[in-house]
Amino acid sequence: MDNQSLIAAVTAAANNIKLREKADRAAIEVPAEGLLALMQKLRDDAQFSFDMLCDHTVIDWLAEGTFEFVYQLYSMTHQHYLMVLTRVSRDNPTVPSVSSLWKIAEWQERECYDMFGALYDGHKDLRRLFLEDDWKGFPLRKDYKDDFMLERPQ
Amino acid sequence: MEIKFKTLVAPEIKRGCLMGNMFNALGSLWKGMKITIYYLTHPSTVVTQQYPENRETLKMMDRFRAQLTMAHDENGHHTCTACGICDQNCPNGSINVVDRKNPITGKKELDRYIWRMDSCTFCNICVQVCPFGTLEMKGNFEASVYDRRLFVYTLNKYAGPDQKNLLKIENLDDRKKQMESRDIFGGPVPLSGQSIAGLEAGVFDQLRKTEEAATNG
Amino acid sequence: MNWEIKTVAMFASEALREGYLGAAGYIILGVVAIAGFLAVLGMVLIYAERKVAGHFQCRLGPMRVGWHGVLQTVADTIKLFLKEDIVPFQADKVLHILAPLFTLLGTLLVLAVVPFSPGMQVADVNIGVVYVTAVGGFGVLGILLGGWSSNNKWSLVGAMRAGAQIISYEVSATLALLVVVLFSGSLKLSDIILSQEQGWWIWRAPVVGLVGFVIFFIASTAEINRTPFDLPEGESELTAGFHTEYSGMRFAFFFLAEFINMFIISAIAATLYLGGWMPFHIGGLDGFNAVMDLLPPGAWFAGKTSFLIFVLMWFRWTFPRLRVDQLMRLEWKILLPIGFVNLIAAAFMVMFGWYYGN
Amino acid sequence: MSVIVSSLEQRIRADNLKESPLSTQEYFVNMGPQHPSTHGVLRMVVKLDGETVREVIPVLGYIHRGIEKMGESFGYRQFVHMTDRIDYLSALINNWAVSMTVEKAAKIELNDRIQIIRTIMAELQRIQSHQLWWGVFGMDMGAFTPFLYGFRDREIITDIFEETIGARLTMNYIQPGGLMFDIHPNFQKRVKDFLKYFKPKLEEYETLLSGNVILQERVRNVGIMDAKTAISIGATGPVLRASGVKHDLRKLDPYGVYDKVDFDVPVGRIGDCWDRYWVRIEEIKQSMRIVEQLIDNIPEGKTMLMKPAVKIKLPEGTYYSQVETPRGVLGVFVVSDGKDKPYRIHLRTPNFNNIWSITEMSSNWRLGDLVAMLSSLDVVVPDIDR
Repeated sequence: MDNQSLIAAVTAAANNIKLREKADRAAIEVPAEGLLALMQKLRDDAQFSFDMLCDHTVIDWLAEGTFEFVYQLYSMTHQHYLMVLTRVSRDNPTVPSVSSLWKIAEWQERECYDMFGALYDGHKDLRRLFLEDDWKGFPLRKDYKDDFMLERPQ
Repeated sequence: MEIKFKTLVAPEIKRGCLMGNMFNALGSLWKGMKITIYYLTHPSTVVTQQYPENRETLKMMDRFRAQLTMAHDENGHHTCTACGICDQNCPNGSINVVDRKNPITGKKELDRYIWRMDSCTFCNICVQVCPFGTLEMKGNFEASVYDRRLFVYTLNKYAGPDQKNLLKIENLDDRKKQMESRDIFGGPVPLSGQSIAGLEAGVFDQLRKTEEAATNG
Repeated sequence: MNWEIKTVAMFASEALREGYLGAAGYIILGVVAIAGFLAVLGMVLIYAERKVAGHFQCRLGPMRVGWHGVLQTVADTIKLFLKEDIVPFQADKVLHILAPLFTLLGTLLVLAVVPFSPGMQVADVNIGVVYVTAVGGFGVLGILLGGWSSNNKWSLVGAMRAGAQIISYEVSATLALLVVVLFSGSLKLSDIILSQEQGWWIWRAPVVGLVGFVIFFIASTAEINRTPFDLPEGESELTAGFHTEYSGMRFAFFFLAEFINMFIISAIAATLYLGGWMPFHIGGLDGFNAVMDLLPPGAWFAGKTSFLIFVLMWFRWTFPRLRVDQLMRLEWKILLPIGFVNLIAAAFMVMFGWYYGN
Repeated sequence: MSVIVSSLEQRIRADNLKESPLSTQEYFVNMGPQHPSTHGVLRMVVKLDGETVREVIPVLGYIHRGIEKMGESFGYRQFVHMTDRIDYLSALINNWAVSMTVEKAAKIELNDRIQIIRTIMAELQRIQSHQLWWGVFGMDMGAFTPFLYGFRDREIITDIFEETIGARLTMNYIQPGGLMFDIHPNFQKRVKDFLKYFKPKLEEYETLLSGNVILQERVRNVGIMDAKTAISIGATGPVLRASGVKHDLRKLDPYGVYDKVDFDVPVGRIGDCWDRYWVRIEEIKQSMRIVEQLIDNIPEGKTMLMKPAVKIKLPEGTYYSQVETPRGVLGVFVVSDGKDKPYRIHLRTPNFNNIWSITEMSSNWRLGDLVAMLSSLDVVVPDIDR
């Protein structure tokens, strides 16, 4: 499916979906509440069949006080991509976990917890992935500081 | 959606009878052994290089990036104008261009061109961005030293105006006056008394003093 | 040709009639000879292995110390002796220290009966073959203890692998030895060699000799933990297996024992199947045999043994390693049945006299 | 909503308390971070029952360097040289991934010369990477000799790179807007010599290791991963293709000049270690075919289309593009806020996904098989940790 018809089909499949501008591939924005149901549909519906979660990451929009969760979906059968984005507040960055749908999500979500402190509801084994368990702070947040951080002189 | 491209599928390996398998197995082992014995009996296939012995004949490729150098022409003049583009473009802050005002003309000129080899990643961006072709990467890979402070180099041999401005001066003696010599390990590095990030100032001097005191009793 | 067997033990017992002092002198000579031989042989073998491995792999091997690195192993030995002897935290200290000595002791004792040439043997025991199997099995004790006492799980896994492997393969090796014992009708190593005066057992006993030799060689390779059966060390799996926690001199003992074991199994295989120091004889062709006798017996022994050692090295630098269950399958499902059938066939052949030169 | 965060200690302790159905005692060993067959600093906590692997818990982060964080303070051109260091065996292809993202975002059209040189370089890099993998695979199987043969032949490609690029491992050659240098005059001749030299050597590889009965026994039907699991894990590259999935970005989403050259994609049958081995060996042959087709057809043209000293500014938005590295799909995700530095740069690295398949396939195999599986995944640890 090409981008246009894919977006049209996805928008028809669920409500509350906004089209994401300024992206180089098909991208939609959804509220965090409906995320799991939508993802389930995207994976299981034969016309989407997104069987691979290619990538998952978080963007820290410090100025707006939100975290943006990015899911890059890929379908092996149809060979199309879809980027799903959802925004939650930085104070309580909790989204439903999609690790029940795609196995790799378990570890991608662990990485995002490790780096951003993003919390995933329903994740079975949420712990740090790269850093030690007693590390203070979340390094990829824009406001992260520690004693031994070198900053480039401007 | 059907897959359009051509694929090769892994071949299936058939299983024979017990005795056949056993002889095939021994045969496969023998084939492997033939290859290794071939190399044993042909010493010309040895690829080892005896490094310190072959130093004379060992030649690095001409583009090999191992050391940043500043080109000086036959008169000892360089073309650096201390514009600092390389400094800005260096990804890891390995380059520090220290400029000064020329005491006679008052123009901006290069005082010290400091390159920290210990943090350099040899990405070649500084050479690429230099508008005057001043910098070049040389293939001298034997850079090991016993003290990591010796990795902080001053690349220019003199502080003063660049080649273009120097050539405007007709008198050779006047030219010499503009060129204040700089040694390779001087400058704002711990070896000479000014601190840089992470290293205290004057460590080297202190060490030398304590050593002298120890030898003098 | 009449071969006269002389051993140090014989001289000692003769000297004993005149007094204790001479006998003691001969015993000391035997011990010193074996110890010196052990050290020199270890160094030579390690150097040879490194050089051969190097050329197998398009490298040169050691080149720095001495001419073409001949003194490399000497330098390494000095280094190993100067190194700190580390006993890991919470290890069983006594066993940890004793384990390498056990392993070395096993190999040392076997060397006493190896017939180098008619006039060069320390002792010629009348149950030589049994002695070799029994004492050779002693080395596994050191490996097991070393792995156990190191307080390291990897070492323990390696030691257990070694235990299982060595005990399993001992069965096949012994069955293969019995073939030759049947043919020669003696357990004494010098008698076995003398029985091959008309030709070596590997070809005089048709098929069974060759099969027995192959089985013995494979099983012994497994017994001394060399590739493709180097699971107890299993560098890529267990880092270094049972000797992970050993350093310095004690590591050197393990290492030395491994290389001497390699020599021993080659020597035993040569003795039993390839005639030991006996030159290549064909029964009935006296002229040919006389030409063969021109080379001294010691050289024949050295040649045969070094060829087998080279084959072992060749194996090591060509083959990948087996997996632990495949190793057991090879022994219990392939080698052991073949060994049994081979032994029975040999028994029939001896009974009916179906072999050359009979 | 409350989310519980656990720790490694809890994870291991909780498992230890479980009763085994057999009366044997299960125990944990640390495989790594210093272990010969984990290729660097990968640590796996392995639950063993005797020799049998019950569970594998990878513990990462021993070479985490925060490249994504560093990327936020680098310009786009400066960031390229960091990608040399994520997967050092495919440095050029990683460079290409970043460059491609930037070029697509900045809408730069490249000429044929740049594209063809990039493709040749990428394929040489793929051959080089697979050669090293082959050697290391042999070493992990206990045969040390293939390791040196692999390195011996890899050295020739490394020399080719050294001559043109001036570096052997961390090259920083493919840059936004073109290439750092033009190719060396000797380049074409050397590559052709290499192809001529390497073809018989590849057959030698097959006899020495592929045909060997011990290796066959070690890898066949070991560590089977079916296509569904592989996709769910997000495995890519040879690992995915060995499971029988026809997925190759060079064919599906062609970049460079891959749409103009003729090559096949090797696909495995059942997804065991042997299929992964075979796919890689076959990929070497296909890469050589690609290089052969291109090496004589390098057109004339400029090799750098942007001024290197000018800072690149991308328009606001998100950009994502992918390339096929020797180990799988490398994706570069850039969030730009219109400045000369990315607001957020994220790398979707192939090994991050591939490594987790070890947890799926390893249970109830022996310790030696775990090494074989790990080696057949061709893991480069810095690529996982970034």
